[in-house]
Amino acid sequence: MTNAPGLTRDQMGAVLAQHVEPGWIVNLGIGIPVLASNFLSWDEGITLTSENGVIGYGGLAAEGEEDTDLVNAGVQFTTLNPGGTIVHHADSFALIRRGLVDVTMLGAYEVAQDGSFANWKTTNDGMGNMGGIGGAMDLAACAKRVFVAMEHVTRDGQPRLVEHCSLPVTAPTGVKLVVTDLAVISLDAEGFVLEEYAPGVEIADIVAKTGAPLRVSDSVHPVAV
Amino acid sequence: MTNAPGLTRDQMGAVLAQHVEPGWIVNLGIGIPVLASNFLSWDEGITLTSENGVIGYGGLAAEGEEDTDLVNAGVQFTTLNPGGTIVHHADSFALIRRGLVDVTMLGAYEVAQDGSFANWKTTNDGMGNMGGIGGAMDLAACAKRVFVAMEHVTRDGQPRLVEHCSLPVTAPTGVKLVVTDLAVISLDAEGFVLEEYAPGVEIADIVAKTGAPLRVSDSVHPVAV
Amino acid sequence: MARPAIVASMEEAVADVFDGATIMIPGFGPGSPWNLLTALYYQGATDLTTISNGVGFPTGVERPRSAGDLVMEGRVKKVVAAFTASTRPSRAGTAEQMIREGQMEAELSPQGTLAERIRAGGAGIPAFYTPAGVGTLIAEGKEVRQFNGRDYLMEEALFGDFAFIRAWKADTAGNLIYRLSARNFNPIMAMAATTTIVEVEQPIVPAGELDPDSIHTPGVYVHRLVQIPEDGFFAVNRQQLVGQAAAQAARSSS
Amino acid sequence: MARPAIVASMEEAVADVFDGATIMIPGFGPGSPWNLLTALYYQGATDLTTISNGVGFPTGVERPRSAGDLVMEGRVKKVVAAFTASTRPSRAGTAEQMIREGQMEAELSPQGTLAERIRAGGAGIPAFYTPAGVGTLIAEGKEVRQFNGRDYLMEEALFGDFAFIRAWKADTAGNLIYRLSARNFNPIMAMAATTTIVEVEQPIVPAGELDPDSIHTPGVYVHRLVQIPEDGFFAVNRQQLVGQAAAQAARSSS
Repeated sequence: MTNAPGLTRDQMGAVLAQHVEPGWIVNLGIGIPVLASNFLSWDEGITLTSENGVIGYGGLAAEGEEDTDLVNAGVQFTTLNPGGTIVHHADSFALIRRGLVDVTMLGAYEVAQDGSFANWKTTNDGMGNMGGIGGAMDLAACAKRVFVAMEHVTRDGQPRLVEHCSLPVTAPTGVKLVVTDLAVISLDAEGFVLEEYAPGVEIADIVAKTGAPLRVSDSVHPVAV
Repeated sequence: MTNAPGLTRDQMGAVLAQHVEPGWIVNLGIGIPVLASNFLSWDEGITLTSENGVIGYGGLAAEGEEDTDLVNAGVQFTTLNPGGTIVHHADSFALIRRGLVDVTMLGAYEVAQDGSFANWKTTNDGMGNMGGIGGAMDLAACAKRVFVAMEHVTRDGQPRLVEHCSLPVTAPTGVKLVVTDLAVISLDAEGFVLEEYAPGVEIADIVAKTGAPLRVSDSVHPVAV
Repeated sequence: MARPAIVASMEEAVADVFDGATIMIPGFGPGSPWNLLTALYYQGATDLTTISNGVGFPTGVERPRSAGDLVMEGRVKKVVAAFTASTRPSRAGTAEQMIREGQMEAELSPQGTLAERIRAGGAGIPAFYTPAGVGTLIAEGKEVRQFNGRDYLMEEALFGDFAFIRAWKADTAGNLIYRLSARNFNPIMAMAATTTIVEVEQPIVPAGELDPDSIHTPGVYVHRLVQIPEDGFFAVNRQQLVGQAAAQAARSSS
Repeated sequence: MARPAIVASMEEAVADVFDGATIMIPGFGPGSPWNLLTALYYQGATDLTTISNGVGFPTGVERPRSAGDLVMEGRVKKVVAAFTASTRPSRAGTAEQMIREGQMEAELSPQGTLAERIRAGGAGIPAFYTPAGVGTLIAEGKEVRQFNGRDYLMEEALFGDFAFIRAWKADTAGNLIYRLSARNFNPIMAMAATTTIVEVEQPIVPAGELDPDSIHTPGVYVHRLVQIPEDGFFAVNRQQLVGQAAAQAARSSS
């Protein structure tokens, strides 16, 4: 977190959670997305699934109460909600591929205005056999929508919201919402729309740090954190 | 059973069982094949599977001891051997398609000298959407070998062992052994070979009732029943 | 939705089945959703497509009713099954005659292909290759393709508007457990429909009471649960029903 | 074979793994066959192909050893995995460098595609279509085909000479039960190999003692069972192993 003012990682997780609707089946990626789990309730009909076949997991296991056979997609010790269950890896992705996941939340290096994003290769070396895809391509291609959580700019200050991804994409379309440390941005057929801004952050600053046209929503408002 | 002398259906089942080796995974079709189950022992490492996902079933359930949730491929009440288990229909055919079944035993209308056989359509009406395939095509295409059990001739006295099937085939190849009421006949690259004959039946009579060249094995012998 | 509705009656459970719907119907003797099928019979939906192992025979009694009763009344426009005709010419049924005369459409699939097509539908796989049926009449019109020197047929996925499921145990989160060979097509059909409706034999228990390692169908696939009423079709009548199914299978097979 | 051999040691269990063999290795944190991998490390087989979720990290200790230790020693000629390189440039590992320099071949599969390719191998399906990876670098050289107006990639099955499996419970017929998320790739890998070898955590029980409705892997797929010895890697050491796996995953992911 080098940007101040701006949202902390926990706050970004909370903002992601605000955009989840009751009844949704949700897949949380490693990093910021998994922090949303603290703000999503099984009692509200939300089901968290992870790629390793855990359906209906809860919060992280408390220190000393870990079950070493129960981890989430980030291999963190987790818990099972009442009614949670387990399937094998192929059945886990059957659920994903069938399109039952309402939202997949992922980290990314870049998001482009056409809804494409890049999160599996750190270089443009053309080597399609090197990278860390994990379940991201399956999730991005099959979930009803993709939410991305990432810093608004790179460590060098370059925009991560861009006209075209410079890195190989994870999926050519699908991102509907981006939560950064500075803003909440939706995507429609024409590109990026600023929906919310972090308290204390100027809209002009967000526009300047975005590498593609950014329309400002009529209902733009500060993030509620 | 209009042929006398000749084997009874139970004897045909016993003969089928004689050709099963210890350790085999065996699928028994409806009719005569399922009678072989009385002569195959789980204790000898033989595993009976049925298309509906029962792996390791035993003999038919005794009268009054039926479990109405446990049936074999012929929807007869069966029993489960210790170590028997259940999978769903897709996993049941996964096992079959993978090629784990050592022998599938089926009834048939015709077997041709190239190892093809016909058992799913009673007419040559060209209607590929009408028939009773059940699991026979999957089994015939994927099991290591097919054993067929059938009467040697039709009710009209026409041969069922033929040069070419007149009915639509279930598989274009695969039959390795045919057990009829009159004989046990193997198939090799050149066609039918008489291996065993029912007690009291003349070899010449078997040859006469077979609609394709029938070589007589050097080791031909009477069926042991 | 991510939690099923627990509805009060079979009638309510099938109330929204519309004319023209495609319905997955499991069962291989045991595991048939007799209570839902009976409710559907009296609900009246028509122009249906059914996906099941066999076309089904009418029960010939007022309750229960089967998919075969729907066929007999001309309410099924298409069947997808592994048995569409008797394998004994002397025993051709009414359904068979309807298919032959073009009154009902039929799609015949080898049983393993049928099961895998349903599993594919539930797994988001649009098509796959299988060796079953290569070199037969079933291969006509299908793509044949070689892998490692062997021929395979391309087969496409099946998906239903509704799946009628018969479970032994269920919890309020929709997790299901089947008993012995009543499992058959149930788990894969439960995954392969827009709306999955389940009749449950044992009393539905609170979420958390079933062992998470022993669930056959995760609750995320289940939309409606309905308890089989005391006067419904389960334990007591099952013997008779299964006996009947067995007789039918014997009739339809050589 | 239709009954598994119960062998006395991990060493005996992996004795016939030959140079050039392809090995399925499950695990996603829990569910890794640590004991079999350790035995394989000291057995010496080389020129291996591994199929697993990630390439694996060396343990850096004498016991246990992991697939990553085999990689580090140059005994793996090819990896098939969903993670073949770090997603953080600052954390590129030795394996990654070996792939980049052509010392080790790599095939990268999206995780769901990887799982389905293994399941296909175990189900006799040579190829299938999936939407994952369409429009990405992963699609290069693969057939793209439309079904119902959407593009899909054709992906081919995976099959191993050996599968190393980690089960919680087993009976003498080879039936297996996994515990919670230790299940992961185990059931599908157990189906997709010529020889399936299982390390078992709980004492192996006589056939008939496990509930037939609760088996995850039917014994027909299992060739060898070996009880994890008291000084092996399971309950006691699992915490540490899993912690390590977690640290590795964190290292390799953003």
